[in-house]
Amino acid sequence: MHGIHLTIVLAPLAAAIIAGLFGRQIGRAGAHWITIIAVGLSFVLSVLVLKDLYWDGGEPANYSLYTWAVSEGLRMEVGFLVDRLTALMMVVVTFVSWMVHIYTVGYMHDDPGYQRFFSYISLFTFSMLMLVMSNNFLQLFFGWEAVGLVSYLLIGFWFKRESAIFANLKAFLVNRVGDFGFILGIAGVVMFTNSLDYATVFGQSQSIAAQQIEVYPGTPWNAMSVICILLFIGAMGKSAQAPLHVWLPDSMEGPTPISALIHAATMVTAGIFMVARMSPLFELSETALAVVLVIGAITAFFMGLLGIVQNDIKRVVAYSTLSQLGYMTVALGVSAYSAAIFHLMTHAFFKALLFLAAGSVIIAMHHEQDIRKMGGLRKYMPITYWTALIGSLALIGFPGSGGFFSKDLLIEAVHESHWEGQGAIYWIGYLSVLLGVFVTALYSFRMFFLVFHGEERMDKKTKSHLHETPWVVTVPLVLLAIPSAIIGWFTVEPILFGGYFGDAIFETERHDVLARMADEWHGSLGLVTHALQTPIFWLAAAGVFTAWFLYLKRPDIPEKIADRFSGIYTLLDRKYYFDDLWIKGFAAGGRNLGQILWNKGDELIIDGIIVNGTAKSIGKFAGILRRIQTGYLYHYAFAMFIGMTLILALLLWA
Amino acid sequence: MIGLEHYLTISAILFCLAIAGIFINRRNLILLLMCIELMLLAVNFNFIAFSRHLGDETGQVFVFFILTVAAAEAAIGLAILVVLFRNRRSINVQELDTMKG
Amino acid sequence: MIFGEFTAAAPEITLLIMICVVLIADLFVSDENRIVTFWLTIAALAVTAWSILATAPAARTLLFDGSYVSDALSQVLKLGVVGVVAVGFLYARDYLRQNALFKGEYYILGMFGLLGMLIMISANSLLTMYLGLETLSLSLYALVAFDRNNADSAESAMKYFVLGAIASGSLLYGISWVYGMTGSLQFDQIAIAVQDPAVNSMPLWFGMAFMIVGIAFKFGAVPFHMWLPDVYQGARSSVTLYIASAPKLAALALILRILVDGLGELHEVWQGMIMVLAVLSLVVGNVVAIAQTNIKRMLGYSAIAHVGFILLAIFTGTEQGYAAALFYTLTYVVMAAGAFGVVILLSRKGFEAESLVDFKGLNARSPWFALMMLFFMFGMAGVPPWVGFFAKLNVISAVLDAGFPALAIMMVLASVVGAYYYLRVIWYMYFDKAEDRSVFQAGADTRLVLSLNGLAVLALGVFPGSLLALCIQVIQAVN
Amino acid sequence: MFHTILFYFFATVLIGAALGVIFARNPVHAVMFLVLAFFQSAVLWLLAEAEFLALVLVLVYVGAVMVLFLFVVMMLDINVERTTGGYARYLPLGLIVAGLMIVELVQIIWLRGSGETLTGGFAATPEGYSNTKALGAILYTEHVYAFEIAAVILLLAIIAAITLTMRKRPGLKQQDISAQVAVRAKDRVRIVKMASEKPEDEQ
Repeated sequence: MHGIHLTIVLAPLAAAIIAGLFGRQIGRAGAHWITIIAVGLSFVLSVLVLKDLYWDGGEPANYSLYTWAVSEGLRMEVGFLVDRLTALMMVVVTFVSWMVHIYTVGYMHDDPGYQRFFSYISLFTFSMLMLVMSNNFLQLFFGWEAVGLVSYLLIGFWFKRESAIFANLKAFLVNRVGDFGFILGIAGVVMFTNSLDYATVFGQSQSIAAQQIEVYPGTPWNAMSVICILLFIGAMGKSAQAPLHVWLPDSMEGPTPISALIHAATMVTAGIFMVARMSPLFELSETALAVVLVIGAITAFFMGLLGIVQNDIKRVVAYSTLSQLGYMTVALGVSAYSAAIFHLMTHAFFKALLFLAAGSVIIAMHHEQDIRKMGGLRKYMPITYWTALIGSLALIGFPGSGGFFSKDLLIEAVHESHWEGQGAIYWIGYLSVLLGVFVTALYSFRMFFLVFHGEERMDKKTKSHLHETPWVVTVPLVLLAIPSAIIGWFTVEPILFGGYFGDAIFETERHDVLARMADEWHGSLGLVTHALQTPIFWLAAAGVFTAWFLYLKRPDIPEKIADRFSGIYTLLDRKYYFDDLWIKGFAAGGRNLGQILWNKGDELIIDGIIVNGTAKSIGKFAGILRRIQTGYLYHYAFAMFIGMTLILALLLWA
Repeated sequence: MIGLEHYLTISAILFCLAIAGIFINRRNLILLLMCIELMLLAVNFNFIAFSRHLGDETGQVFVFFILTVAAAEAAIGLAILVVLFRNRRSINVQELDTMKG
Repeated sequence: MIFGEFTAAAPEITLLIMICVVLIADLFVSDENRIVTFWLTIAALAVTAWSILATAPAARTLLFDGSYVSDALSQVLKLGVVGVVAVGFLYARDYLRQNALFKGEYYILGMFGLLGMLIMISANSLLTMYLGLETLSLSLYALVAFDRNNADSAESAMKYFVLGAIASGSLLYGISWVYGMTGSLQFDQIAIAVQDPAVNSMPLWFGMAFMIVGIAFKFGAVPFHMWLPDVYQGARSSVTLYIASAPKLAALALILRILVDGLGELHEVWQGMIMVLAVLSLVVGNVVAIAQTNIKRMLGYSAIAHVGFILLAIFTGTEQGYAAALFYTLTYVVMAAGAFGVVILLSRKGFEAESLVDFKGLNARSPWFALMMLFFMFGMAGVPPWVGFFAKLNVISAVLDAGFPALAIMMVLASVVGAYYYLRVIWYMYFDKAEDRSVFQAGADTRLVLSLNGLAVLALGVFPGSLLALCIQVIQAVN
Repeated sequence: MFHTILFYFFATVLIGAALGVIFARNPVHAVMFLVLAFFQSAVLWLLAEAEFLALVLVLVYVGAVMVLFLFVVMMLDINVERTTGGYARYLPLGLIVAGLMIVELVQIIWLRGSGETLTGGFAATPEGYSNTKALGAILYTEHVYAFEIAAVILLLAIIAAITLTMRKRPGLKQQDISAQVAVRAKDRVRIVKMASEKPEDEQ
């Protein structure tokens, strides 16, 4: 098994090195063949690993390959921990990555940086595998940084665009803020346990939770809460949780395959995975869990609202990603780790699908991304249309689709998660995920209708060239659409209620939400039939309806009203007023709120003050400090004397 | 009785005067070099005083080396000064501000 | 037994002899054949390195009535400085030739500076330390002013000289007090004397404070850093490379020998001062570096920030901290040599690649060396798996273990800010269009060494084990 | 008593000379004040029975280093009026810093010295003690390493100073002594043999 693990990791690395350094020699075809074969190999082997662990009852592997350094008894190692959680992540990562590799052949067809691109995405696959397969904090951090680095390189892939450069710098810097918390968290772990190994650290978790730490003298904090919150700050950066989410929408400047692979399916979920992996630590700090819950709730609801007002096709998907990541975070916050991972998995499929479908549309539209300039694409691009529909349905949680099971049960888990001392936080979490359903449906189908239905608003020239994209693009769409549609049916039971994760995830009895839900579990079919009785379904339906009404139907309605005032239509009219209230009051209100949040909240406060503001104030500070360096010798000497005098004064009078 | 503390005081005063000289003199670089010589003189006072106080000649040996090094230092300092003067036609301290920030 | 009872001092003696040989040989070399001097110099350094290895005594050895010490620390540091100086000479060869600076005196002065560093590293008394320091400083002053027709060089040399003289005045004043209070100049005897509470009192601390001013100046710690950016900028790039690399190791020897070997007992007294200097250096270095447009100046401020890290490692006062400082300095010197090497190799006749924008589009012009520069920048920024990350991690964990979490937070924050300006260089190299199309014009040997240098930054980061073990072993051997 | 009076007298002149160095308007005067300061110091060192160093100070410093200073000052021919002055603005700040420093140092010397360590006279010298001899005895034995390094520093200073300042100007006429010595008669004088002829008009 060790050989297989190593092959899974090293195959993409080797391919990346070959495609990167010898790109010119092996040519374009050579670059894509070698990376596709390597990642395909990783995928097949990952499936084998999963099979061994789940069906053949193999034992989880936890071993060290290589000791990097030993410092003061602290062992720094490279090692793998492959249990069922890891295996699931490995399959998801390699599968999506494989699809994206194939898709890239079509998408980047004319790009001069073809080989470089393949090298980067293979390198990314390697880094992500290192991250998920790690058995210690240091390697986790390495993978963490490496995926960030590749993401940075890829966002700026089209470096001739000013906005791409800005976006990749922003991504890197915001992620550094997260990493700052993360590395402090790791430092905290080392401080209390003098170990980086997961198993050792988890073994000592009780003793950490019993200790206190004084970051500022006089205010003792629970050590476990401090460590978990710091680690979670890292997750906030990588998984784009508010307020560190600002880099993700901008990262859409990168090529679409990247958005699908890195900024939807895999890298951004690293934070979710990490928290789930650290469940033995997070479980011992309800303070940290509450923080996780609140941050997740804010992200889930408010980022969804922002999706309603976007007109760039990829940005809509990006905001929906933010919102879905918020969902997963909320699930983590209520200790439903397996629900979060389950949603992570289904989301990886359907969100990658949606991104690739968006990419397919973008190719067909000759790199036009504004949905106001699209419309009626259904008849030109049937495969893209149907796959995008499956993706959208999965996203809104249409009963039976892949997203349905994960989302429905996630919300149910939040609903169930009442424990003492949670109070208002519970309601924040529950309401945000519940209302988020409506918002999700609204923006998803708004985009869907605007792109594929209705009037054809593109210019003539584009229209004349419209046709379905080539097979390298559509095949991955179809291959991703299949799991998006059906994956939930047969995975939901083992993952959520069948104890799939075993010891990989730890929940204290007090927080064991899913166990409570297991009593009411009557199989997948039962859940689907039950769906009609839940508010979730009706909220989603209302969202779709609203979208339909607003963006497809509404343009005609005012004229019809002007034409007829008969009794039947009065009723309709009243219904319409009701809808109008519903739409104007809630949806339009939400829309306006979204607009305000986007303009004022995102752009002004977070971008303007927190991100750019910090940078600006540091820049200003630098300017001031710079002026001290006047260039005059006597000022330099004077600074030395001041320093000297102060040091002496410190000694004498302090 | 003149002893250690008197010499140390002279040394301290010389040291501070040298510092003040470096700071308040803003025109002539040569004056800066002279102030540095004053500073070393102050140090020598300290060494001699301590050496005599302890009855240990090592301190005086140190002074011997300081004198040697100071002579070498003066030579190089003046050489740099000459190079600077040839390039800038000035040894005004206030004009030495091409590099800053 | 090369030099009889003085065998332990063989490195210094060998180097001095070789300097004289090169000095005389250079007289008989015409300007067209100046390359002979260069290779003789490299040979001299090779012989010196060999003598360090061949004559290393098995145990700590004192010579010349205790004014000279040879121990594991001195051997490691000596090999480090000799190696870095040799690499620096190699990088600078073509640069000097193109700028009409290819003269024998350059190498003589460089070797005198190296001799000064060796003396400092092996000093066991304040007198030897002072003389080594002066040998180094005087060579550096002369090297900075070496390009006689360059007004900026002369200006920065003058600044360096005056401020350096003030610093050594302060150091001497401090030495005089320490001598007066302890009655000795030798570190081991000072260490014994300070155990007496009558000696370990305010006047001694005062002397120590003055000495710390001198040490801080050598390191370039804030507020004694003002010379550093100006000198980095004003000196010719090859000299900047020299100043920015090896002397940091000598400065580490200075601080380890004086504050640890000699005044280790006073740890609690100097700890506060070192902390203030270190924190100021971290903040000022990182913040002001952001505002720079000249890469030499930017790397100067970055050096100040790195000094903050080294000082914080010393500040802990633990063996772990000292080993972390040694590791950090050794690896930093490797990175600094490489980064300035790239700056030098990018310059050509009549053109100094000093501005950050000169790095625009380097990836398109010379992808391999752009990659090497990326290695150096990521190394300095502390991105894993480059060695800078490991070095920083070591220091941070030493500070945490010593019980200063707030300082650790400070350090991490400072490196977050620091990442920005290193990243800017990478940004220019990879994401910007080239303004000129010049490429590297370096000999095969230079290219090879630069590549090895870059790969070392990565390899040391991936396999830091043996170097770290060596650092720990060396520090334990000293104490 | 006489000893004390001498000390205070010379010390006062020393401080005055140091002030003179700082405030002199003319750099030549400043050099002269510095020379004066060195002489006063030499006397004070004599009073402290450090005779050898007192003499070295006069010989090396006054005799060589200060002459070098004077030489440079005069060679550079700096406009005196333009380069001096301008103290008034910075004087207060400079004095504050210097004053603070003096206060700190004096505190240490007179108030915070622990017990006996900083007060007291100098060690008595035995009969027949020779300061020069004692220094020589340890200089070449105990401190031979430092002595060698000092030699290196002097060599370095020579090389550095020459490198920085010596330059060959094109068009400057210089003596090349070795060429002059090596010259041979036939390179300079050509002896032409020719048949002797009588001028024609005499024929």
